[in-house]
Amino acid sequence: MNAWIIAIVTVIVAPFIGGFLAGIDRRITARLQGRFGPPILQPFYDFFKLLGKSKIAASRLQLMWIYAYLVLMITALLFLVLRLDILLMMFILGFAGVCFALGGFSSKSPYSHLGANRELMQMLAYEPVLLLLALGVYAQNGSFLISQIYASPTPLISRLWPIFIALLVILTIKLRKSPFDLATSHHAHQELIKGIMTEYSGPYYALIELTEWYEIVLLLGIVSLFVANPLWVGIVIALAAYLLELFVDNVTARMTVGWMVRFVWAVGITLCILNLIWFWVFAAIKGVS
Amino acid sequence: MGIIATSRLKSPWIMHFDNSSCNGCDIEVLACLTPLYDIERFGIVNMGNPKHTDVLVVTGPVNRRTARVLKNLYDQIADPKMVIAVGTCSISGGVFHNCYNVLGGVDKVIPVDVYIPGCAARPEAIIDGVVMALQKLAKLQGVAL
Amino acid sequence: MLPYNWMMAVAILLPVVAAVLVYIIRQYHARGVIVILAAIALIVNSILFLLHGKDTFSPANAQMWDMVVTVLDYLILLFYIYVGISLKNWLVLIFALTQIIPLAWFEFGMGGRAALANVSPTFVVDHLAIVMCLVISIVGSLICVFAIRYMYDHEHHLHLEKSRASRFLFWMVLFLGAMNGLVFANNLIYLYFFWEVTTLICFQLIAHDLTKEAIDNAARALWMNSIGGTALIIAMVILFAKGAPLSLDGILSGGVASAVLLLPVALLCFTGMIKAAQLPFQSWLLGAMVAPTPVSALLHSSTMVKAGVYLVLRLAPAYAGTRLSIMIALVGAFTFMAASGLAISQTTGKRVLAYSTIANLGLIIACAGINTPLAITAAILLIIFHAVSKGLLFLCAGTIEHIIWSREIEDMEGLAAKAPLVTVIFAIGVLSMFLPPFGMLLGKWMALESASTIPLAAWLFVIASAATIVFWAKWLGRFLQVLPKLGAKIESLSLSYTVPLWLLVLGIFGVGIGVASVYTGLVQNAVADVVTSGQALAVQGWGLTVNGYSAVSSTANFAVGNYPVWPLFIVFAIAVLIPFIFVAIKPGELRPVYLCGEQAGGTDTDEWYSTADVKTKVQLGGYYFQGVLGEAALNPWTYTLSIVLMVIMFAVALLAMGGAL
Amino acid sequence: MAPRTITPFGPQHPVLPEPIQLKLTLEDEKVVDVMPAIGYGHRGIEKACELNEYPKNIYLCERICGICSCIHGITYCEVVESLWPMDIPPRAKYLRTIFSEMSRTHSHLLWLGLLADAFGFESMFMQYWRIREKVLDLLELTAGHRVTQSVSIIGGVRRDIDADMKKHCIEVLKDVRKEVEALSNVLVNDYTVKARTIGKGVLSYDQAIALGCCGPHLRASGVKEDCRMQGYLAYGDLSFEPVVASGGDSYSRAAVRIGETIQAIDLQLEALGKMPEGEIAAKVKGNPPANEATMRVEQPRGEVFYYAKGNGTRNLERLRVRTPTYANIPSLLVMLPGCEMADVPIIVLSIDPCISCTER
Amino acid sequence: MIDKLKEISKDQLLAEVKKYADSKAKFVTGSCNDLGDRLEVTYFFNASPGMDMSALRFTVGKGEEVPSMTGIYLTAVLIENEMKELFGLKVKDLAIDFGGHMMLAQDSPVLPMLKSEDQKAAAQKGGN
Repeated sequence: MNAWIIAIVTVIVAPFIGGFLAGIDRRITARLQGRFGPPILQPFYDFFKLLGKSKIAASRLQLMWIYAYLVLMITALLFLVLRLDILLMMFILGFAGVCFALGGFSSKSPYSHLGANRELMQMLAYEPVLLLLALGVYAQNGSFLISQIYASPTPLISRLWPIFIALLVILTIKLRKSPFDLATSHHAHQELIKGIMTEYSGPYYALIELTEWYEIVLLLGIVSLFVANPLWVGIVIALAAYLLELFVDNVTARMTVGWMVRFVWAVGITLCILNLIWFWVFAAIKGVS
Repeated sequence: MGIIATSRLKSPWIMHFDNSSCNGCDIEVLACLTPLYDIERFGIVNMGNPKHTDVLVVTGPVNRRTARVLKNLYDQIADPKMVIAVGTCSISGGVFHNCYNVLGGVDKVIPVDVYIPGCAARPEAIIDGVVMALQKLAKLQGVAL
Repeated sequence: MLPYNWMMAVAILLPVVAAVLVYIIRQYHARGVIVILAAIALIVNSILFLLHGKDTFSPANAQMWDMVVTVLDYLILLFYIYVGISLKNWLVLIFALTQIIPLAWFEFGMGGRAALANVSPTFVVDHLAIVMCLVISIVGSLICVFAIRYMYDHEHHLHLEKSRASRFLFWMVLFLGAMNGLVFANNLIYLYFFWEVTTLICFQLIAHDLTKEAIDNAARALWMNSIGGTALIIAMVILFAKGAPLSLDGILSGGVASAVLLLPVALLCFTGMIKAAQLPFQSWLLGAMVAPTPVSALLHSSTMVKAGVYLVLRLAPAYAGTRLSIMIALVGAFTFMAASGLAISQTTGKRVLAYSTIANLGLIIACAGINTPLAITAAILLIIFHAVSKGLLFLCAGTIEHIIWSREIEDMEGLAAKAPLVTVIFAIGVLSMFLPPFGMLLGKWMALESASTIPLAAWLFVIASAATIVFWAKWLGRFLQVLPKLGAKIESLSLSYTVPLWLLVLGIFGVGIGVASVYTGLVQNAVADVVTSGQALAVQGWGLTVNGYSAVSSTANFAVGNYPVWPLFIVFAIAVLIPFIFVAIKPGELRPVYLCGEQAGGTDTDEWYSTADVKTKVQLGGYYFQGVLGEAALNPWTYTLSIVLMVIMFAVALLAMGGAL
Repeated sequence: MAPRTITPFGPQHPVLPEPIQLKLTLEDEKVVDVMPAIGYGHRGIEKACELNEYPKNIYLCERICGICSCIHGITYCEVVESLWPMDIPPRAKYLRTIFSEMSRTHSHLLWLGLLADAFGFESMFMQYWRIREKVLDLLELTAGHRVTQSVSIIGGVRRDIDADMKKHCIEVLKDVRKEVEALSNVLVNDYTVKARTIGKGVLSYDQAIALGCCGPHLRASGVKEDCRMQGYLAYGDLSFEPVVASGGDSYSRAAVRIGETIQAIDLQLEALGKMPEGEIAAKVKGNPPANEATMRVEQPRGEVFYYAKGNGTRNLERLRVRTPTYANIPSLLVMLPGCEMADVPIIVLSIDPCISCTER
Repeated sequence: MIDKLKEISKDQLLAEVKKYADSKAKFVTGSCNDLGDRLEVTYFFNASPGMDMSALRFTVGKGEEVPSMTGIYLTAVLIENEMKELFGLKVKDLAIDFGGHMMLAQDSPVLPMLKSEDQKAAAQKGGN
């Protein structure tokens, strides 16, 4: 029964944390740009404003995928808080991404179509890193269970710091921050307008915002896994990572899709693989001695 | 209803459409976004996409080609929506009133809620205009701003 | 309960009889009834095998059957020679000769015939074979049922004067019998015989339309698979020379020091890899796409290529723990990655499906190479799930082909409005290929977990997984690009189309939700047949807990994964199915898409005013990256690397053999 | 042939501040074909100028474009003055020069901000516009308005810069110069900016001439051509040398504009120092005679060409304005094919398009 | 007065323009003027780099066809289209023909740049 309570609390509390973080993001970004910035609660105003707009849509299929995106994102988050299998969580996160992309494909709009294609390219870049992260967790703990991470006395970051760096790189993609705000961006001054979100409006757009809040919590939760004991250190590290992303967002130009895939594969995947090979060699040496 | 009505006043997303203006008002609208004026303080964001827009900010006189575009963009905005006409030419055609390709003010094509005069309208005036639009919306909804 | 010899007869000989009947009776309805009856018989029979369990079988009058097999063997090979000469295709001729000469020399010169005659039992029906038999009989039969109407429409569209559908169905039904024989065969010469029969049928079916392209591609399939046949004969020769038994169970029980057998085992795996279209032998399977779609469905899901992975998997104990095993894992993993990458650049739907098949077969072979019980479990689960999903996808592709008369992905744009039913089925098929909670993903998940012992394979796996997401989602996305207008009507299709489609959809959900039952009822025993060492896998309730076999940690009974599958289906239902049914839009809420303010009209148009006020249609082309990921750009690399991997594979086997001597 | 996407880009598009449409044909993300559609800003100003009287046209010409409005006004006055021809007082020449360069400074800062916005460098956009506000304050102080200054009249200028203003201007301009240098240092050296601009939209020396490009766009391709070399207004007295770069790509265009921003500030400082005392406007009587004249002036975006024909009445017979963007748009047809979709905004912006100029 | 103005006939146009193209001159722009029954067309060129400008001028009757110079200078495509739709100058063989809707929309006035009767009267009267 305990798990049910945790699940319900997560579903209710997570969007508040996510929205609050998004508000802080906007304020800090404004300050970095020499502006005063909106109130911290601005994302919530936006959200409720959007809920009150009239419903318009460009096709029915579009909406179906956006509900799926939300539900699957919550499911992935529940996998994290209920401390289940990390690899399956990554797959569910992948499913959520696919649903989002399919939502973009579900209307005959060139911009959401191009955005969806770019979203898929982003998945091509970040999905291997997420999966290798799970394999790294396995290599260290001998288990894919998140509960094992919490049970383990050695924090993940002590041996998985190359994977941690790779995670920070793809965090930029997942949070849609510059230089990787390709499929869609928060600033909307983009060659694809709003990219994949172009055709969503009103309440449906609010659903995407809600999903992104869950996503922020989920991603920062994954970051915090790297120092799971004690948890507060992990949370501090996650918040520091978030600030770092904001900073990177403000000091870089948006790059192109090809550059992103090359960069993430060259840096992110290489780091992950080196980390795993190191584990392998380490295990082999231990086996010999 | 309360929270949604309040939120509407705190989060007007604008889209700026340049009919066929001389750019003077356009750059002033853009200047509103920048550090000195920073309209994001009021939750105002320039979205550039009618589907996400609450307030349509129109500059310049309507000419015979942009009339079609303006109507189309207005139709794509979800309710509730407001229209602000920025600059003298978007009110009446202004200095271009006797040009052959100019139809006249924005209200020839779509209903306008707030007119902001000026050539070019100053950023302060534009911010004031957006706030006036919000007051009008608040009055319609019966909510205090 | 039928007697066992009757069951064997139904499995292998009934398709032959049914095929001949279909060939003789040229009436559409009668032909259909025979196919359906044969399908039902085969399905029931395969379930009987399951209930019966593990057994062996040798035919009563063995000498007669040996004679039949021998005569047919040579007839087939002579037919190849005839094909080679009449098509002036020297590769076909050469590889036919490389088969017939060593075979004759082996059987009559070396005295292999006597050794072969002594092999007992002739057939071994263990649980792996039963799993294969179920897949062949159920999925294969459904495809044959689908083909009844498909061929009618196909020939109608081509305006053929003389129907060749009975010839087509003859080979299709015959295929099922040959496959059943192949998976049951224990005697290597029987294995070889059925192997050649499948190659022959494959040739006939690919060449069915008799266009130049079809015949060329059929010839390519023939000579490539003939290389495999040659390798099989060489393996037999070596085994005989080393004094090893000429049967599969003999090889697996390790009659002689197993390292000595490594080269023949490598040759047998090589044979299997060619049949499973592993790189660099993928081109025959891609060429096979010219055939009518039921052929592709049959080749890809339940027969032909599955024979290849079956053989590699079957031999897993023979190379367990050797470097050969690692090499097989790498060959498979490399194929998985390269084929997934190449699939992104494909513009033809069936070629995407073909590359996806090649990739998944690579994954299965890689699992066999990783060779832990967990990996073997993954491999067998993947065979089942892949057969169901890929069968469904090919049948969908066939149906779509008959709705839009095109195989191009770009032409499938907006099918969600034109053919909603097929789109829904296709979407389920696509989602089941790479997303949770469906079986393929569970298999891939297990494969990844087991691959953590070989980082290189793990690396190839994750890149391939990402590429898989891209090409599937991209393709499914084409279907969904619809105009906002309402009122799509559900298309009406022949029962011969819809019944197999819906049964396969049911199958996807069935094996997905009931994965634990599938595991306990089928896979667990099959794994026990393949894995010779290690403990049995434990199963708890609906959840599937896989215990033990941790490579890094030496702790036994360490849980690597414990997840209940059915809640994920509830999530899937909440996420996709319920919105699909209940998300409704009033016509007033529909707006045309944003085209920068220049739409020319309402919700039913996708035109915009372009230069000089000319109305122009929006055109959406997908991403294919043909410059980077196209066959022209990648093939030099993939061929080189895969050939190098194959060479290393043989070198490893040779070295081990040399070491043992 | 690979599958293609055909999509509109504009007229309403967030990266385009003004309405223009590009019909893009894409292969994956690569642009294979482009066709511009203009006419969204066409009002018919040339015709209206024939209907209005001479002094009234100043206001109309200034509203051909709001960003370079000051120079449009000046050029109109210059071309009408050369219909007589007549001379204007030297102090007026200097004042016109100072206002020209001031509006060049604000226009280039605006452009640099928009360029940063085009490749998603939001904070740099904000910083450039923050600096720009200081220049706008100066314009407001000296000319009376932030955007449309209306400072020029036929025969001279309307407003003078007194000693206090001059002192203030010099202070602010020095400050702005420092800030621009510091910020542009980032723009020029940042890795991501370089990756997005170097080699994008390349135009060779010969191509640039064959396509008739002008302004910073032309000078970035290595062509040393600037209307200020003619020495009109006070430029003959000032130490002026065109800013040239050789890359011919978007990066070079940014570099040229950064150089010109700083040069414009230097020219203002020099002109403020050298400005002679005296009248600021000559008295004008009657209408110009029947005559025709041309005038070429360097605007921020390039060379603006005025052709005026008087017929002795109080109306012009014909006024033809060729604005810099009008000359630069055809080069898009050469630069865009082959680039990536993501580079389209950068390349389009790199010519500093002013659509309301182009279409009048 | 315009410096270096050369009066030609429309048949000489392409040959003269070719000379400019061969000397790598830059095409600046063109202008058209309504002379009542005839149209006066002026093209401006610039010997680039530098500020040395010259011009070509010819007049044609309304309704007469004029060859297009877009084959030599692509950049003339805008001005030729503009003259075509605003003045009714019949330019043939345009590289890109906007079909009379480059500047003007479907419902815009036809040939708006031609002189109206009021304008002609005012010009005749002269002075104030």
